[in-house]
Amino acid sequence: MSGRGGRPARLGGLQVVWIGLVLAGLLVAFSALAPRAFPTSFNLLNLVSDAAILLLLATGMTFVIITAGIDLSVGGVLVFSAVVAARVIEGTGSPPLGAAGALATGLAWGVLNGVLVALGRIPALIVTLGTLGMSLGGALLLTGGVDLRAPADLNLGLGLARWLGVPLIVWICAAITAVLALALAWTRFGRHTYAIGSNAEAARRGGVAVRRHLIKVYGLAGLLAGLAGHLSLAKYGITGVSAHSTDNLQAIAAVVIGGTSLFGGVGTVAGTVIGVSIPVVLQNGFQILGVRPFWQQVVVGAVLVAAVYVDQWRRRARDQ
Amino acid sequence: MSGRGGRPARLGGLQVVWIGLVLAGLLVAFSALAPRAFPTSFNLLNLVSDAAILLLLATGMTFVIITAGIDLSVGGVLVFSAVVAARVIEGTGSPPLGAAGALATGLAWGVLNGVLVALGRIPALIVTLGTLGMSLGGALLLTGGVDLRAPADLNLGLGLARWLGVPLIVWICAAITAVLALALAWTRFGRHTYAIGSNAEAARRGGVAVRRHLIKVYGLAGLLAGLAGHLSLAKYGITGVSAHSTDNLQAIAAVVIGGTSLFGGVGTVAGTVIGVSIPVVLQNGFQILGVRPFWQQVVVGAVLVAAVYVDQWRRRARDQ
Amino acid sequence: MAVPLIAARGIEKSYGQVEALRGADFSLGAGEVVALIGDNGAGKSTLAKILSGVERPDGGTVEVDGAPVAFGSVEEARAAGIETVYQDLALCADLSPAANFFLGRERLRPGLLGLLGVLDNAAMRRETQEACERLGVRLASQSAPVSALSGGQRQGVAVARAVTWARRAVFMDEPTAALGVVQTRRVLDLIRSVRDSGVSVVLISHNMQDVMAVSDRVEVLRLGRRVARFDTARVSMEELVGAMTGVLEQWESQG
Amino acid sequence: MAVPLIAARGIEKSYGQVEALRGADFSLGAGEVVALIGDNGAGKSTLAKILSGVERPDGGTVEVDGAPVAFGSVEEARAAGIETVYQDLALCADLSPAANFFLGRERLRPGLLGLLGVLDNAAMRRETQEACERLGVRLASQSAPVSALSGGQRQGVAVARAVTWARRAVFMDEPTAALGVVQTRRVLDLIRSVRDSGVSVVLISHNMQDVMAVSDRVEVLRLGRRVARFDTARVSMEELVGAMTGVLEQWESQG
Amino acid sequence: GGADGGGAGGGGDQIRVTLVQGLAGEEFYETMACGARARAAELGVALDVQGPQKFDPTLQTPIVNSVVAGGPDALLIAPTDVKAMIAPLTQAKQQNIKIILVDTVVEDQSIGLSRISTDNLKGGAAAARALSEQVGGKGKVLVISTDPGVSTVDARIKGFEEEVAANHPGLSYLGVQYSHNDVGEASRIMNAALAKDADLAGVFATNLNSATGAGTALQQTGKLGKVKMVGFDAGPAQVEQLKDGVVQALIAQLPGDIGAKGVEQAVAAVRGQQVTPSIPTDATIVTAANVDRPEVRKVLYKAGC
Ligand SMILES: Nc1ncnc2c1ncn2[C@@H]1O[C@H](COP(=O)(O)OP(=O)(O)OP(=O)(O)O)[C@@H](O)[C@H]1O
Ligand SMILES: Nc1ncnc2c1ncn2[C@@H]1O[C@H](COP(=O)(O)OP(=O)(O)OP(=O)(O)O)[C@@H](O)[C@H]1O
Ligand SMILES: O[C@@H]1[C@@H](O)[C@H](O)OC[C@H]1O
Ligand SMILES: [Mg+2]
Ligand SMILES: [Mg+2]
Repeated sequence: MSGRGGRPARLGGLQVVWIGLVLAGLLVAFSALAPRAFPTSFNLLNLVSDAAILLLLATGMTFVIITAGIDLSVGGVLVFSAVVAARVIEGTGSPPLGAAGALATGLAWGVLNGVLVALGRIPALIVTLGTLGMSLGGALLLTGGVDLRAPADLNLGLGLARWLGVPLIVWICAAITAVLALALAWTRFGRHTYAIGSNAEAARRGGVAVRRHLIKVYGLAGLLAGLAGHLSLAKYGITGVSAHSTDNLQAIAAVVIGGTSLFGGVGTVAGTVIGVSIPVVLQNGFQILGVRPFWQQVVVGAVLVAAVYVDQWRRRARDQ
Repeated sequence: MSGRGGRPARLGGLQVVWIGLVLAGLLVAFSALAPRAFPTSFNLLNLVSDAAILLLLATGMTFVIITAGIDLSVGGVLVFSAVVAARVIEGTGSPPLGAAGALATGLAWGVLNGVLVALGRIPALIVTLGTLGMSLGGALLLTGGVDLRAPADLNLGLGLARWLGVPLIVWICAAITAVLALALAWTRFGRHTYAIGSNAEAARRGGVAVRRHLIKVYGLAGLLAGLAGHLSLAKYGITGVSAHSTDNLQAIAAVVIGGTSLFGGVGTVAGTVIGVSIPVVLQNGFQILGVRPFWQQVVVGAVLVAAVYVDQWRRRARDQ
Repeated sequence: MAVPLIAARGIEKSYGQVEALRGADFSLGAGEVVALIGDNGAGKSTLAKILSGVERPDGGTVEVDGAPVAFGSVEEARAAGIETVYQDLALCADLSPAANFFLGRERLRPGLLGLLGVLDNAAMRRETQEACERLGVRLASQSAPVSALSGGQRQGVAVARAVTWARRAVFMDEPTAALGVVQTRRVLDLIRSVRDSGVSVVLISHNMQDVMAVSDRVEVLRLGRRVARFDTARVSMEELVGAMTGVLEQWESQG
Repeated sequence: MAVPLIAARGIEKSYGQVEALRGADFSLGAGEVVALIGDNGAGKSTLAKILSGVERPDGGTVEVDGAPVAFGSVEEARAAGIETVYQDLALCADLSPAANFFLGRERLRPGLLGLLGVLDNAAMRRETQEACERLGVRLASQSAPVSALSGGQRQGVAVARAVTWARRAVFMDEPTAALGVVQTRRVLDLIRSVRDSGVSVVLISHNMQDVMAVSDRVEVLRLGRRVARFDTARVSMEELVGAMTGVLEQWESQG
Repeated sequence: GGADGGGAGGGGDQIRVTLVQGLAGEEFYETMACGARARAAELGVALDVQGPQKFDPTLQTPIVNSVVAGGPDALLIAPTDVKAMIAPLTQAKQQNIKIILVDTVVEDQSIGLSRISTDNLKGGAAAARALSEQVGGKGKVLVISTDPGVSTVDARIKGFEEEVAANHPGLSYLGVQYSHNDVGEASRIMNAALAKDADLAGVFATNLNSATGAGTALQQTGKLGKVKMVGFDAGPAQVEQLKDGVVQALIAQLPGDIGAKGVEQAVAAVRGQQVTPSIPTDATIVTAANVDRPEVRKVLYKAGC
């Protein structure tokens, strides 16, 4: 039903527990059905590693959606930043400079989004649909439509590096997500993010610098997309100009599965972590079970709805 | 900024005038820049004809978004319905039976969406993301992943038929859109649609059968997607199993460009008609002007934002 | 006493950890004006919502005309002739006053158009205007949405709506909180005339003058329970305040 | 009279076709309690919003301490020491009472954590609790969001917040509308004690008893214009009502 | 013996092979799967088919990873990127899974015991020749494609462009427009192209949806047959388009053969027998004139199996 009206607000904490149980249930079920293939460190590590970059995008998206906004541009910004990183490394030979370039580029796109949303008062959906086209088109212009290859020292360096057996990229994404989870829950920045999404006018009257804050939030989402671009370049070795058209929907879905409301004001990063994991686990589990691709689509869709239903149903039982 | 909080609600009527002027401005500009190619009846008729089927989806989406919902499944439902229509015609030889099959199928998917949203209280985004996967996967299962061809009497009949020089498909889409525009603006059904999106709890307390109405609205969106599937089968002669992955975003964007708020409660079908037209006109105009493809993406994105900004800016001037 | 129109016994309702009602009783006779009073957070609004079908109680029984009911929805309560002015007004901010006034019972055009569900907006606007003016509430524009109204104008719309449609009973949860002096007087007059026409009224209010002025009886809630009942004619303002705040807890008063 | 703290002249404000203010005047001296009264829709809330920086007037001048100001934002008004209890309360329903109480001026943890922007939730919760209790408003749970509070509890939070932070003046737009008898008394006491500490108060209210009880002066708005000013000590309730409703239009009273 | 290597998950002694398509639900790859299934059945091999919903390495990588976790004896894969798929395939190799590349390849020559593919570059050149012949060697020609960055399709465009530049001076090349694999978009592109250049002579549509959309536009503007079109792949829908005169020529690959040969090579590799490192397959130009000939009929893709 609509997110407005009398329904009592969710308590982030409780929510996460329930959807987390759903995830745990899925893990147990797949482990029971494919005991020798699913619950192996090989498989789980791959799972985590495949989800890491999406997690960055979804974390940024969590902040944006909590302000009652949306960011469709993440995939385009990711690609554009990857292209910039590739070009910078090509020119300077320095992967760190490339990373800096990707971050700066991502930030710039994000700030542009924020300025248009906050100062231009244009619906976030339109703004970020526009910048999605602009960043993708821009990336294609920079590359002539051909995927750029990552220089070997990036692809074989950061792309393959491990620490304690876990890919460095996973550590980076996990660390950043953890920091942002804490920032959202415990800092003034996080508090203002919730306040704006809950009631932007009340936040404004309360003296929150709503516009500046929105610019920061979209900037953060852009920055994370820029970083994701660099990491994706390192991991896959290509800029992926055609590969990120569904990133935005994937990230938004993860955020919503994790209990964040599209209407703003509630949500947690922990929920988003689970929200990223559920579709990834489903896909992996069904592939391992050898479910045929078309059936997978059907089954993943159905289980997704069921998973969120379980969560919702628990909450409703509590409410009424 | 967020759709909630003190900002006074938009008056649908006034809004449409302004964004309509933006569209008119674009038409004039392209006509001036490409006087021999753009404003020809040949080109304009094609424009209309290419926008017609998307318009059906966007009209259904308008109702859904006004209830503060969303429907990501339209593209999947379209494809599934087209497949059903193709199979029915294959089996019975009767295009009308095929149309009936497509409509019934679309309606069924829509009602499923509505039931899950209204009774299951699952966020619409998740429900329709799930049914998108299910319907697309289902369509692929029915076809084995191979596009089905429409029987010649459909493709060459309804697909090519014209009345007063305008394709029959355009007449059908225009007529349905007009009827629904009136229904939204002038009937009890429309009134309840607005009420639910404005404040679902108030509507419930006011005695509106909120759940039943939501099921009807999603059912309507599904029905229109089913019809779109049949028309698309007739027009393109193919079920298009891989061709409709961006229909949902295109329809949502059209609705929002047309001034409907993602937060529900406000919006018009007339706005949506303009919202469908603007991107189509931009794309066509820039291609005729010979703008290079990647630049086109950039420019379309930028002009889209600018167009909505003009509209927004006018409204703000009035508000403050 | 005759069979009461509404009799609620032992109503319980919790929201998570918070027990809003802990076995509250309440009764309303036909044609009577009962004031329901109590401190902030005492549970008055929650009780009103339960008796008008908006919320489901966790425990307790409700009888209407002596027969037990379990209102599952607002429709059922409305079907029983009960209307409510909610404290949060429950208006659709994007819709016009008239659309809100007729929400859920829209007037249709006569003839074929009506069969097609076409609204008779002119008639609805007219009737809404009249009902509001009867309360002394002036609406500057009939087409502006409710979000453009002043606080008092909104409340006027909500009160006019409930009073117009009630057939058996009307719950009014702080109906005059935002109203001006004149409008408040009109609402009090209205309460009397509604009662005289046979419709019972439950008035939830913090204004003891108003309570004394229009009610026949007073029921007092404290911490989710009914702690006292009075005949208005035989009670003083001090006693009422004492009962609400718990100073007079000992006195469980007459029925 | 000394230079007034706030002096507004000829304020105009239209929303589309509706002229909410048509050249309204208003003045507030240092350390005084002024009641701003008027019928529903007279423009009281609009005037309060303009003087607290939330809305921009279409015309007219505002002076603070004799110097013209053009509040472009709430921050500026707050910087001038002006706080407001809005009629719609302006609370974030999803946040806790404490989060709302400290909105825009969050308390940070001491030391490094504070530099990192980490909130001191315990302290904020404690102070909020105390401020609310001073008003007699009990919050069942400190962690439940504002959407779970009763109407009066919400208003208590809003009033406590404004009063706590005001340094020069506080606008209260119907601050007791949802409050219980005891809480209302406390707010009236609070208004007096705030005034005694040197902070001016503007009280917007429809309750003439309250107005008579706490205000030093009364300004009356009608149809977007100031139509009368009174010293409270020298006016009767009938005169006030007359001025609001226009019966006494002729009397343009003393300053 | 190679059977010892496949022990990771294989219980019985039946050989387990997984085919990872470049794109699930696409006629080319479905035909490939049909070919592979038929041959697997003949050889008594268990075949599982998986594939991403887009031709995209970031979507294919997790699939390869989960397939590898299941530990088949051999993996038949159409890698979606020459570079991005190296890492997951290296991981697979390390698990002792025999890798056979079908349709597409990766840069690292050490991956893939056998490579069976059509040369898309050559396919593109063939399309250019076919189109040139259809338009009589002169006039404006346009390419409509899906999205930039899809390597196979990009290769076709490149082959087309190089052939036009080198050998067809009479053709005036208008460039590529991208339809994002949306039939409506392809139709809009065609309409705008016709509005701009009424004398357009020919179109190369690099895949099914582009051809369908463009064909619809031609049909509805009465330009069918006046503007010649060459398409890629020869699924049933494309063949119908050919017969209906919507397209004048199709470039057919041999997906069924590729799949069947892939299974053969995989089985050989698992059994430790001789494998053939490189098996190039042909592209055939199909026209209305030759479509009914038996040798051409053979190359048309199958509608399910
Ligand atoms: N939806 C809800 N979720 C959680 N707690 C609630 C909810 N609604 C009410 N409560 C709690 O129940 C108690 C009673 O609330 P209620 O609104 O019935 O009080 P009230 O008597 O109407 O008070 P007031 O005079 O302030 O309007 C309060 O403590 C409130 O916090
Ligand atoms: N945002 C708005 N958009 C349009 N009209 C508005 C808006 N805000 C106020 N108005 C109109 O301005 C007039 C004055 O409103 P205001 O809220 O200032 O009245 P008020 O004196 O506070 O009344 P009340 O006692 O009912 O609170 C009303 O007619 C109202 O409809
Ligand atoms: O040949 C294949 C082609 O038909 C498909 O469209 O995309 C992938 C290619 O490898
Ligand atoms: Mg209450
Ligand atoms: Mg007011």
